[in-house]
Amino acid sequence: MAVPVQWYLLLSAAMFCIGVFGVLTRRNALLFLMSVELMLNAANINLVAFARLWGNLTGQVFSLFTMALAAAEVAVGIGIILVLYRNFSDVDVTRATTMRW
Amino acid sequence: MVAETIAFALFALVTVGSALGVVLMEDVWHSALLLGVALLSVAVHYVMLQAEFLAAMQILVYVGGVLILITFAVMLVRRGGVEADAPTDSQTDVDTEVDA
Amino acid sequence: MSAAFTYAPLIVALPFLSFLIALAAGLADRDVLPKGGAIPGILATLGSLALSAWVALTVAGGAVFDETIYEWAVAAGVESQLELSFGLLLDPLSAMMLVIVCLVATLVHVFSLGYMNDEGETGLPRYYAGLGLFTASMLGFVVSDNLLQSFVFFELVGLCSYLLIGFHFREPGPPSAAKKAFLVTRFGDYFFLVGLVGIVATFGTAQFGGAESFPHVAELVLAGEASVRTFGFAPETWFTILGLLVLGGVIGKSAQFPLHTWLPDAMEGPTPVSALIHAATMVAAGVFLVARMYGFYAVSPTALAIVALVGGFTALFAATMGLVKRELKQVLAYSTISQYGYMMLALGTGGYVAATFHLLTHAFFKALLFLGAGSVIIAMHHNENMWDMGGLRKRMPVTYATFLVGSLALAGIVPFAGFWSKDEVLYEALIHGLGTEGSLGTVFLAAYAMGLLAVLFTGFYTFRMVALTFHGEPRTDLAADPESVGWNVKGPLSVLGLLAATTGFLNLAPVKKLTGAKVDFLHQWLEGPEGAALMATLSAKHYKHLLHDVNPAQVTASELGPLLPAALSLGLAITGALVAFRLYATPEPTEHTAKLGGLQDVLYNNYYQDEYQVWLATNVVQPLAGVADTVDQSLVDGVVNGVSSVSLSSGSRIRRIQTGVVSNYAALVTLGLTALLVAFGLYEGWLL
Amino acid sequence: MTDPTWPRLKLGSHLLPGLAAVALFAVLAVVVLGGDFGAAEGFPADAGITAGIGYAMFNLSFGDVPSEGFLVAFLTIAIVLDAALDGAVMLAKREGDGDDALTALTDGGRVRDALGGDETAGETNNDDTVDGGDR
Repeated sequence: MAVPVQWYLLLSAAMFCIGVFGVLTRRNALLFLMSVELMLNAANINLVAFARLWGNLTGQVFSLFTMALAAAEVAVGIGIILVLYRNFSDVDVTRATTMRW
Repeated sequence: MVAETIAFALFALVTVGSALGVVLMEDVWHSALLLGVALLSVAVHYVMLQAEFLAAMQILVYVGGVLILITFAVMLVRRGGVEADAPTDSQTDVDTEVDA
Repeated sequence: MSAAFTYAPLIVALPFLSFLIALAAGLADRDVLPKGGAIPGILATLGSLALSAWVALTVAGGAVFDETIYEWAVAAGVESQLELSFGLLLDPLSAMMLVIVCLVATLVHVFSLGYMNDEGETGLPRYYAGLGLFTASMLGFVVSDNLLQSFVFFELVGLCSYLLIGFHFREPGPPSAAKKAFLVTRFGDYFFLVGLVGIVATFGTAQFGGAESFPHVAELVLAGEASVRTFGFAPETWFTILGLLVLGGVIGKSAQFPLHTWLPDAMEGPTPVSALIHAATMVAAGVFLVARMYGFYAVSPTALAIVALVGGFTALFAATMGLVKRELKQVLAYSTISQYGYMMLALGTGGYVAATFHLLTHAFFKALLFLGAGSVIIAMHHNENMWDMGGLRKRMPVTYATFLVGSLALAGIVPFAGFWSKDEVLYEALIHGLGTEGSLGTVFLAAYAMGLLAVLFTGFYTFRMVALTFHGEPRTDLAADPESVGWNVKGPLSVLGLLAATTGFLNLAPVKKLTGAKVDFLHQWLEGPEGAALMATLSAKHYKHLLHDVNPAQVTASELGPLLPAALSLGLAITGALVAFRLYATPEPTEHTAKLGGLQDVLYNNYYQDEYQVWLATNVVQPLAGVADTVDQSLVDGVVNGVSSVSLSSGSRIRRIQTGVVSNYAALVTLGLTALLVAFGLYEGWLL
Repeated sequence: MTDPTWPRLKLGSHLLPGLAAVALFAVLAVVVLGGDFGAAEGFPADAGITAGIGYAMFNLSFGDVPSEGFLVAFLTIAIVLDAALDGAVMLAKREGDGDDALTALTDGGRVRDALGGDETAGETNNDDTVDGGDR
């Protein structure tokens, strides 16, 4: 096949690191949520790439589950963000520090 | 198969670029839109990886479900945007939290 | 199993019950019991006495008993199983001791009616509760079938002595004396405890009797037929160490040099308590313990030598201090120390029967003397100074007669009880000293010499006491018109007087030697009933075998007629007595102590024993304790506090990491992941 | 509604922590590029991939392409989705919506008024039918 698996892995790593980057640099909870989506997608790319590498469907099926999990996660995450917004009138994660020492 | 390689490079650029846009945009709304672009380009990668069904699912679940949820949330929490919760109520709830 | 043995636990339980009753009466804070609780005590000790007599008769009938009653801890190990239990060992020795203790305790209870109740003392339920517990503890100690149980009751006896000596706790002297008695004996018990642990660790058992008992196992080990863990020592050395550790407790309790100093102070307690302590409980416990595990000591020449030397030296040492005392009870106190020295001397020189015999006779005549002294003290309104007495003979005939009997017994004048037992002690020491080869024989002879010399002093101080108290003219108005004493004082005195005069005939060993008549009943008694398997390791015959065949020094008795040594000691005793009478039985006796010169002060101050012990405590122990305290405060606590403060401060700093901001956590996770990846990559070689 | 804005990048020193992510990417890139994965096997041209996925989800082995069975994971995901839905509902519910007397009384007196006189009971008690769920 034409495109070597390394490239996909590189793409996946790049996406994942961009997700991490977002988590590290932004303070908006919604951005967090999106960054997490990016990371999950990076993982999915990995899974699918390896599925093709080995000619085995396991990776694809698994990434399907990951999508389902992502949907669930987003649902809960949205709920949390809304509560956050209601309690702090803001979605800045640095303000929600009630659980700090 | 040069065409495939070129396609990969192209869509990889789109994916990474839009992903970077997601984390670097100042406005959350733009971020959300760019996230949609990124997710769609990932679906293209899936097609190239012989995972057509997954690509369909990606579009259905992510772009159709997750992204809609996120944009909805963005609209709900934007300052001065749509009145999701009355600010006074929120304030009361904060007080409740402190007292309880 | 004989019926007597079924009821034997009651011997201990009955006085304990009386203790509980008296305690309850005391707590009720009203006079709920007539005579302040004396009646239950008397009934309980009488019951115990009856049961003891029954047990003794059963033992005489050829039955012995060694059973575990209650197992309170079982530890199953890899190699063996360790059982800690309470049990009964009823053999001739403990049966005899039971009778002694119960008899003396009964008489002391009765006497207390006169000494405490009639004198209008308050707090009587407390007093009788103490007596009951004291008696129960001692009885429990006597019937112990293992060393651990012995230790438990040994400690209980010490506790009771503390309670009773400090009975008049509002006065300055008694609490201090009680504390001293408690602490000094506890100092000895510390060694006992270490020795006990050592014995259990070595033998896996603390039983006294039977084939599995530790003295018997020790014998087998020395004979090369068994082996035990000896912690790197040769078996002989290790057994000697263990024996000497236990001996520490004995020296404390039996008031042997150098731990004897508590006993004279213990005279602060009520006189009946003194009688109980000196005659049957507490002090007797130490000697009894050595007799109980005599099989363990008999195999070690070093332990025997130390026992003999301590005994002989204490006998002489205490006797000299008794020479100059002014108080009646002080003289008796030193005589007690001295007499228990004789018992230790006998045990150390292989005279097991002699020691037991002296324990028996001494219990009676010393109880008699103390109760007699108590009678005098009642009459003198609690003035104990002998120089304020005199001429009581005519006014207190019963007391005088019984006291005289007791004194004759104490001094060892034929044919009273003390003569026979003390003579046998000295005789055994002499013949074993002469018969044994090597240095052990020499040690025995030295101990014998000290014991023999002590006879002279014993005779002197005894009759100095008698003369000053009862003879001459009254030196004070009080002595001229003493208070009369009741039946409850005279009764016990008469019983004990009879016993002190006659118990010597239980064991006429010299007579047997001379005539061949089988009149050494105590010997036969301690040989044990024929055919009882248990007695194979507990009989006097077995001990003789141990001393001669297993002990490396081969303690042997020489063939020496009993007449000459008996005549020697009797002569010395009579000499001492006569000198004392010449000096003090005059109408106007004077203190002759001035003639002693510099020695006088030394004797008055008890050889400065207390002083040097206090000096040791303040100048050696206290600085040591100070150093230990400093080390504890600075080093140990410092380390502990340091550790805690380090973790405290580092914790309060590290908690700053917990900002509550998700980004920071994420950054840490990312950096950590990167670092881990790099580390693993470099380590496994797939990175670079 | 806010006015439409041109997309603007948000740059600045707050991006500094992102260096950690860059470092992670560097390490990952080195690892990935240094690895040897060989040629991809790929799937046969006429293989029913979607059908294979369907079979794999129910532990059936009729597919053309090898795969593991995922029935248990399938069911687990079903439950997780359900739980997520419940969680989302629970979170989205307003605090103090329940009939808890304590929260009602600490709620600025609004519900107490509702309890006393029922003219203001309207909006806060609308979803009383939803059970529990507060905190």
